[in-house]
This record gives sequence, C-alpha cells and structure tokens, in this order.
Amino acid sequence: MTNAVDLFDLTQKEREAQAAYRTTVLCCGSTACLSGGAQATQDAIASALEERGVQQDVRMVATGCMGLCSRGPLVKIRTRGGEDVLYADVDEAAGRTIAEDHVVGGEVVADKQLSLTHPFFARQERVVLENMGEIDPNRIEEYIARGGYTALRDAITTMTPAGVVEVVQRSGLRGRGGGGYPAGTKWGLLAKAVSDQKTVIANGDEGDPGAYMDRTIMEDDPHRVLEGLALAAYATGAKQGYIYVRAEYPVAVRRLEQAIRQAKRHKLLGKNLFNSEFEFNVEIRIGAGAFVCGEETALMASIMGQRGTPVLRPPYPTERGLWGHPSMINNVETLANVPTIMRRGADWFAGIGTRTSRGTKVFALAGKLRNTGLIEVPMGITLREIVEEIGGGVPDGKAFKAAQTGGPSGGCIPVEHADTSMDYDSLLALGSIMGSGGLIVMDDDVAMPEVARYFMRFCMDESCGKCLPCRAGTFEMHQLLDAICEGRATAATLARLEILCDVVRTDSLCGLGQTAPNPVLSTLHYFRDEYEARVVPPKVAAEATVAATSERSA
Amino acid sequence: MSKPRLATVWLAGCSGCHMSFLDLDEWLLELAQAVELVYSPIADVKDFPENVDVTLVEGAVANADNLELLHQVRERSKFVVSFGDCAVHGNVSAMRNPLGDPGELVAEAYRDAVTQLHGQLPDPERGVVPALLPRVLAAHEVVHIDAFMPGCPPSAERIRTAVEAILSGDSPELAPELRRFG
Amino acid sequence: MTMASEHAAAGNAHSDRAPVRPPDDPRAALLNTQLKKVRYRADALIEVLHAVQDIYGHLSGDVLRTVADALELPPSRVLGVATFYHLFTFEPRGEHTCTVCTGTACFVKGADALMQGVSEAFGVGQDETRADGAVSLLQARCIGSCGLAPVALVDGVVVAKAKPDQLVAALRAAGVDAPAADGDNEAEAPRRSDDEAAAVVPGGAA
Amino acid sequence: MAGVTLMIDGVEVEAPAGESIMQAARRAGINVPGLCQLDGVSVVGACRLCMVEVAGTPRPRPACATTVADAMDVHTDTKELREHRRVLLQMLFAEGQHICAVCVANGACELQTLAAEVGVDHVHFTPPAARLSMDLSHERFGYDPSRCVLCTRCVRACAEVEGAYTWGVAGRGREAHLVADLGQPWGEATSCTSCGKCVSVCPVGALFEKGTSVGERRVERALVSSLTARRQRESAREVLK
Repeated sequence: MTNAVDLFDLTQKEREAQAAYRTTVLCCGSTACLSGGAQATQDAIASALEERGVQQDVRMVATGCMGLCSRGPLVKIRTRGGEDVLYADVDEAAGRTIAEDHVVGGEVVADKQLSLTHPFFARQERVVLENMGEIDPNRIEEYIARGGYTALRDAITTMTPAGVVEVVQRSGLRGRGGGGYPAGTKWGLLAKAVSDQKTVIANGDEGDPGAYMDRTIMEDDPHRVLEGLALAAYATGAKQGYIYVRAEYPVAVRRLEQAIRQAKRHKLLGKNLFNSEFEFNVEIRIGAGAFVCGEETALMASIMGQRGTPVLRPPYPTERGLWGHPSMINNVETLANVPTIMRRGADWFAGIGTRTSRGTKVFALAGKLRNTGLIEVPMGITLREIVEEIGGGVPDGKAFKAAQTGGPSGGCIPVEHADTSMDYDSLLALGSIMGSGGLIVMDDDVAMPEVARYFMRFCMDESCGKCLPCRAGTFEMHQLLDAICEGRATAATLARLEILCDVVRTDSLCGLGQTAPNPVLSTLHYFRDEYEARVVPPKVAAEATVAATSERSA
Repeated sequence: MSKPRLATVWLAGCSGCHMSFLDLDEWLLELAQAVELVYSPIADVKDFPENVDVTLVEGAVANADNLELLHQVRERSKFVVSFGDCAVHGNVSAMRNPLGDPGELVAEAYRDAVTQLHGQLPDPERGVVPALLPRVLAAHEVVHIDAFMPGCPPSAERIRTAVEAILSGDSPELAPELRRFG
Repeated sequence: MTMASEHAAAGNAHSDRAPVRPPDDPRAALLNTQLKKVRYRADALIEVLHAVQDIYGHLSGDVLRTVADALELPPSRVLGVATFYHLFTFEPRGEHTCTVCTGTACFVKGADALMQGVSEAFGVGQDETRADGAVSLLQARCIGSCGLAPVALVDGVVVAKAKPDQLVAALRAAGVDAPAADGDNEAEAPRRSDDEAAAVVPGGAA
Repeated sequence: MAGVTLMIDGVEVEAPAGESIMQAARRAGINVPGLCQLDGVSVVGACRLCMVEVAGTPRPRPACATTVADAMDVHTDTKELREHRRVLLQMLFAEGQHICAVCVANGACELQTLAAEVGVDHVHFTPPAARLSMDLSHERFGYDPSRCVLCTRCVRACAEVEGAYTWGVAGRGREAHLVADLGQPWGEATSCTSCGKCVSVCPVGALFEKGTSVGERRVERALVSSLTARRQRESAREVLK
C-alpha cells in the first residue's frame, strides 16, 4: 500500500468480508480468560459448528479482553440484523450448548446469558477500549476496518505537525501513567526542540501491582499503540520510536512485534508514509523486572542497556533524552487515546469527563468485589458508582472499607469519601493519586497498617538504591511498620514514621521515592486509630525488641 | 538545698569513659563539692539507689544484667545520659552483632580459640556470668535517654562541659567539636 | 540517519569479533547467533542477558565475562546491569516452579496463604529452590490477572482464584514429592537465590 | 561567560553562569554539606545531604546539581533542612557499621565530621545484622563494605579519571554494593591499575591503604580534583597553541 486510497480499499474489503457471515462468534482470548479455559471453550464451539456443518457460515474471532474478567471465559454472539448476546462463565459444555442452540438453532441460552444492559457494561464509556472484544488483535485488517490508521493518514495528508499538537492540546488529554501532565504541552516541548534525532517512546512498563490496563491495550489492540505513537512522532518531528514493555508481558511483546511487521508491510511504518516525507520506525525494548523503569529517566537508561537508575531532571527528556537527543515518553494508555481524539475531534473528547480531567480512564478493578475486571469510565464518575454499580458491591456480607488507587505511589480512599469524583485533582486532594489505574477495593477484613507495610515492602524492594532517602528510608519505614504490625511500637514510633515520610517524600531523587510514603500517609490520615490500637507502652516495646532480635538472630 | 545526686554506671564497655572521667583531675574535687556521688563503679555501693538526679551510663546493653540495671537506672533517675559511644550506639561492644549467635562467640572465646588454655565454657545457668543478649543494644533502644555524650572515650573537657551544663540546668547539647563520634 | 542505525553502524565494525567458546558447545553457538543479531551493540546488553538466561537457564560469571568481552563493556557494568533487574537469576531453577503472584489484588485476597501452603507442603522457602533441586517457590510482581486473584503459576500454567491445596495438588501431579522426612533437607542448607549470586559477587552485601 | 547574582543565606553572591549553587556557596564561604559531590568527577546528586531551599520551587533542590540563576534566593541552613540532614545521616550510619573508634579514617572522615556539624549525636535506626567481609586481596589496598556509604566517588574516579572502570555498583536498593569487575576479589580484578584514586576519594574508611591503622588515613582527597583541573588547564593550553 503506498497511498491513502489503498487504505480505503482495504477497509472496504474487510468490511464486506465480515458482512458476508451470518453469525460472528466473538470469544474472549485475553490472558485472563485463557487462564480460565477460553481455549477449550473456543475449540468446543468450533468442533460443534463443524459437526453441524455450518463452520463456513460462522466467523470465529478470538478477541481481546471483554472486561468482566471474574466471569470469564466470555463469549459474544453477533447475528446479522440482531442484537449481540453475551455469555459468561462459558466452559466447554456451555460452549457446545451455545453453538448448537444459539448459533445453529437461534435460541438464546438463557442461563448463561449476561445482559449487556448490566451496569458493568452500561456505566462504561469506551474510547481507549473501543476495539476490545470486537477485533482479533492478530489481524491489522480488523483494526483498519474499524477506522484504524485513518487518523494517521489524515494527519499526514491534511494537517501540519503543529496542527496535530494543537488538537491534542485542545483535547485536554493528560498523561495516563500517573502524574497527569498535559500531553499536548509535552508534545509541544518536543516539537519545539531542535534536532534531527528526536525519539518518541511508549511507556509500557506497567509496574503497579494490581494494574493491567496497558498490558491489555498492548495485547489486544496493538495497532492503536502504534498509531498513537506514529501520530506523536509526526506531531513532534521524531523519526524513531520505542515501545518499552515489561518482560512479564511476553504476549504483549509478541503481538506488538507482529503488529510492527504488519504495519511495515502495509507501509504504515517506514519511509515516505502516505507519500509524504514523513518517516517513522519503531523498535521494541523489553525490561527485565524493575518497577523504577516506569520513571522516565530510568526507562531511558534501561533502553540504552544500563542500570535503570533515574538521573536528575532538569534537563528534561524533551531537552536531553535518549542518547542525549530530545525524547518524549508517553504512557501506552495516553497514546491509545490519540487516534480516537484525532478521528472524533478535540471537542468531542473534551466533552467527556470533568473540567480539569478530560476523557475517560481505564481502571483495573480488583479486590473484594463481585465484578472485577477492566473498565473504562468517564472521569468524574464517583468511586461509589464504580464500586457499587459497576463492581456490584462487596460480596460475602462484608462492608466496603476503602479503595486503593495509584498503587505504591497512591493512597487509600475511605468509604466516607466514596462520593468523590474520580479525577486527577479530587484524588490528589484526598491524598491519593489517579496513578496508572489500579483500583483495589478492600473490605473490613483488611488491616490498614498491613496494607501500608505491603506497599512499603514493594517500594523497598523496587528502590534502585541510588539516592539515600529512598534506599535507606523505605527500608527504615518498613522496619517501623513491621514494629507497628508486630506490637513493638510506641507512640514515638509513629512520630518517627511521620518524620521519615517527610524526609523520603521531600528529599528523594525521583518519583518512586517521592511518592513511596503516600500509602503510609493516607492510611495514617484516615485510619490512624488502627495504628494507635497497636501501639504499646515503652517497656513492653523494649522487651519485644529484645525478643525480636533473638528471633532474628536465631 | 541538698546537693544533686549523681550516679555513673558501667554496662558493656571498656571503662575507658570512666577513665576519661577520672582524667578531670582537680575538677573532680570541685565536682565532689557540688554533687553527691551516690553510685559508681569507682565507689563501693552494691545497689542502685532511689531518687537519683543525674546518671551517666557508660557501655552498651549486652547481657541480662545490663538490661536489668539500665531499667533500674531509668526508673530511679530523673536525667539519664548516654555516656560515650558504646552507650550512644553500641560501638566496639556491638561489633559482635553482625556475627550472629552469641553462643558461637562464647565458644570461640572460652573454648575453641587456639590461645585457650582451659577450654571451659561459662555457664549462665549457674549464675556465674549473665546470659548474653542476642544482640547488643544502644541504651536508647531500651529506655528513654535525655542526653547523648558521644566519644570513645569522650574527652575530659567534653565530660566537664556536658556535666556542668546538665547540673546548671542548661541545654546539654554539645558544640560540634565536642560531639564527634570516636 | 536515525539513532538506531547509527548504533548499528558502530556495531557492524565489530562483527568479526571472536566467537563465544567453546565452539562445540551448542549453547555457545546460540549465544553467538544472538550476539550477531544485535550486532554486538553495547546498548543491547539487556536483550543479550535475556538470551543468556534463555539459553543457559541462569547467568554465571563465565558467561557474563564472555558477554562483557563481546559487547566491549567493562565487566563491572555488565554485572551491575545483570544484578539490577529482578528477572535475571544467578542460580539454576528447580525442576518445577511455583510462582505466586504478589500483586495488590492477590495480596488482598490471600497470596500469603498460597505461599505458606506450598512452602509447608514441600519444605521449600520463599524465593528458594529446594536442596534436591526438585522445586522452586518464587514470587512474581503482578502478572496482570487481577480479576482472577489470587493467582499462581505452576510450571508456567496459570491457576486462577487459587487455593493452597490446589497448588499443592498441581505440584504433586507434576511429580514433586514431599520433602524427605529424615531431616536430610535440614542438614543441607537450601539453595538461596542469593548464595549463587554471592559466588559471582563475593564481598557483596548478602 | 556572563555572570549572575544570587542570594545565598541572605548574602549577595556573584557567580559565573553554569556554576552550581554548591560551588557558588563555597566561594562565598558557605559550606553546604555533601558526600557524593567531588570536584573533578561527574555530579550524581544522590546523597541528598546538600538539599537547599530555592525560593519559588516546590521542593528543595540538591545544591551540587542545581545551576545558579540570576536573582535566585537560596537558603542552605533552615531548621527543616537541618532536621532532614540529621535523619539522612542517621540512615547512613544505620546502613553500615560505622565504628569511628576502630576506623582508619577516624579524625579524617567526612561522615564523622558531618555528623558532628549537623548534630547527629545518636542514631535512631537499627543497623542491619549482616555479615560483610573485608576484601584484603589487593596488595596495596583494602575494602571494608560495612563502611561504604555508596557515594560512588570511587566508581566515578575510576571510570572518568583513570579510565579503568574497575569499580561498579551491583545489586539494587538496599542490596546495592560496590563490585570490582565481575565481583571477584579486588586483587584479582584484572582491570585495576592500582592507581589508588578510588582510595584517595573515599570520604570514609571503606577504601584504605593497607598498613594504616586507626586514625592513620594519609591519602589526600583533593588529588583527583587537582588532577582533573590540571588536565583541563593543560588541554586548554594545547588548544590555544
């Protein structure tokens, strides 16, 4: 393909091919459903259709994540002219029944059906995840059939780079990796930098425990990431792109590699894209297990094959980044928003969400909830709506106690604040952060000092060790939290913990250390009584200290 | 007004701090005029008395006796000073900590070392020697400490400055050149 | 010229570098292929270390020296990078592995109990390989299947909404026996991940 | 190069553009504490002891790694900064086994001096119960990891000035530690030229000359700095020729 007309042809052909089938069976083939036996389900459906001799009338698609991971494997049946029917908990037997009764016989299998008006689906608004559960991530044609790469084509053929930056700026899109820095501003900075060796980098080093938005996007809609990155490159004048992926996500790596090959073959990557001067290439770089590599400067060090230790900013990457050249790093979800923003317009996007937090946010909803999985909601929805409506509430007669957002850099929001709007600024005001989108719900079985200790343990293990406050401070805080959890702490211990939080937050070199105290500070703020209940008199603490040292040296 | 009651105790240390204290020569006579020395390794007093105003604690907490005495000191003293690096942070006394189990150390020191002539292990059960704590602790890890006087040993000048300040009720915080470790 | 090609060009000058030895070791041949594939670029160190781990199962001092020579990097840099990233290991893994996810969702839903259950049933400590090499008990940072928490992997296969007995049964089925009862395992210290690292890194903080 | 005028602790200081706050402060006779900074090698800004308050910035900045700017208003010694420095120094003491009484650097140790200056008279954290063995394999020098403060001056002097790259940092977080080559005993590190620069820059007693006893540290810390300065001067002259 060498010009835009071919892209239309391809789109047309794929749409016609899809329309030729009477029925489409969409089977969720995401990691979660696969580990729940989705492959066997798919095989059962295929062989049932074959036995009935209707396989050529039915299009079988292994799609990306349909979202409701706790009810997988999920299967969706789409009939020409009819409504989609979604099935949950589809094991092999159910798959066979659905194939025979519904696909062949036209009868909906009521006991496995899950209504698409279920709040889990109805309350969502899908921008980034618009293709999830709809396309086969292995086929570029399916992405293109749903409008893929038209944003890139239109940008290159009809817009100036500055025009693209302007759209992103006007859309109000903010960084989805955690900090919420305005994406358009960042793009503008790189666009202004003078260099012929600029790079754009997609940050797919999703390290927050309990978050898998980026993994899902990379695995299930890889071309969206490529298109977003290519748009960033066009807007900023970069010729080289990198996607930095956690090594823990091998499927994402394979899908992205395949997507790059396909895009190259269709001349959507490489030289003279859409007959323009614009040239863009993408390479994948794989991490090796280091949370700190989510930090921009550490990530760049890792791409260059070095220890992932952050360096001081300024200079910022847009001034001096990869190999000393101007570079820009955007989170995968941020980039995944861009093709849709370009297609549907900045105003449309800015119309979703709140005044300061535009658009939607993808959350990995997990913990003590009836429905867990991947959701995309408009910014400004309340925590309560997410927990009670989408999540279906806390099961087993337990009470909703708190929700943790932002992972090890975030905080716990207590149930009293459940009506807070989920946007960057409201979460910050509560002492948490939006973070990358992990949202873990806790019931009253969960003890907050232990939650704080869990996250501190994580930060301690993930500290790179370069700067003293983070290296030693996270360790010392963990020691104090240990003492608190094990009944060796006095009131003075709590005071010392607070001083340490202040030192580590203020003096650490990078974001990891600067935010590591957040889970402690927020639980101390909202659940101080739980800490105080564990404090003991000095003499008891001293005895326990002596006893604990003997345990440790034994 | 009665004279302030001063005590000094010697936990796990080399007694160097007390030696340095004795280095104060004629000032000791002045001090003797100003305070009542109610307990000290250099005085023949068996039990740590009640109602002590100021106690200087030399040495780290290394064994069960140290632990018991330090608790007694805290309960019976108004103002407790960590006197010298061993009390302040363990110092040489705490150098055994990284070696782990004190049992092995005792065996090495009393039985296995090539320089051992008698090869006999002390038996804490018989009460001859107190049992070693698993880890040597600084005084403030066990009780609240009101002031710290680092040094190995603290120089006579440092001791005098600190003790004068404490007795006159001034801030016991020492000047930088007088609070260096080592 | 883009940066990638600039670095590639720098690497090409060295494509005649001496091959990894011994030449009759098929693993050395595989490593050579990988080194050529990355054109001996120093910035490909992490990719090369991944390859070494795939080929040899773990990183050893000898191979690290080979890598340092091939990429013309100071050995201290190679060791620094290899020991920085958690996924690189300096000891051979056990014949079977159980990896418990310790992400937040799994933590909230009882990852600790999974860890403890397997540890007690097979006499293997956390992050350890049993002395007989039969089984390793590892922990993973979030594997991103939070909807199915708690999650564990037995020999790489995901066990969703796992219970301790389920993992024990799966490992038994894979052929892992309970530890020898006569205390043989006690006598022989378990192989800690750190120990072998310490052999490569003497004087290292243990 | 154009100069700038800034305020440091209420004193007006003139400084050439591009200079760090730390350098400017020193010339004005204001000593900002620091351990990782060393003239003549690159800046890492890792020990965070030199954090200073700069009016208009949300959080303190490392003086060693922040460039002066015109009309900057810097405070190097506020109550809060002092308290933070005390906590940071205590962390350093707790990370290793710093027993001044038996250390070769006693009396010539930057950590010891800083503790006295900043007012650390005891340590609230518990040192680890780790057994770190000394490396005495080098014929002239010794390395005691329990005294290392991870300032990485030795790593930078070895790489940037000597060009040997013998020293490196391995491990991560609290497990981070110095290694020679592939972690073999220092004496077996083939890249080491035994130049002794690492020993000369060590702020504490972690790297030392064999045969020196308590308080006998002799090497001159300014060696590397003067070496680099001389090198720069000479190469500038070469260019002029």
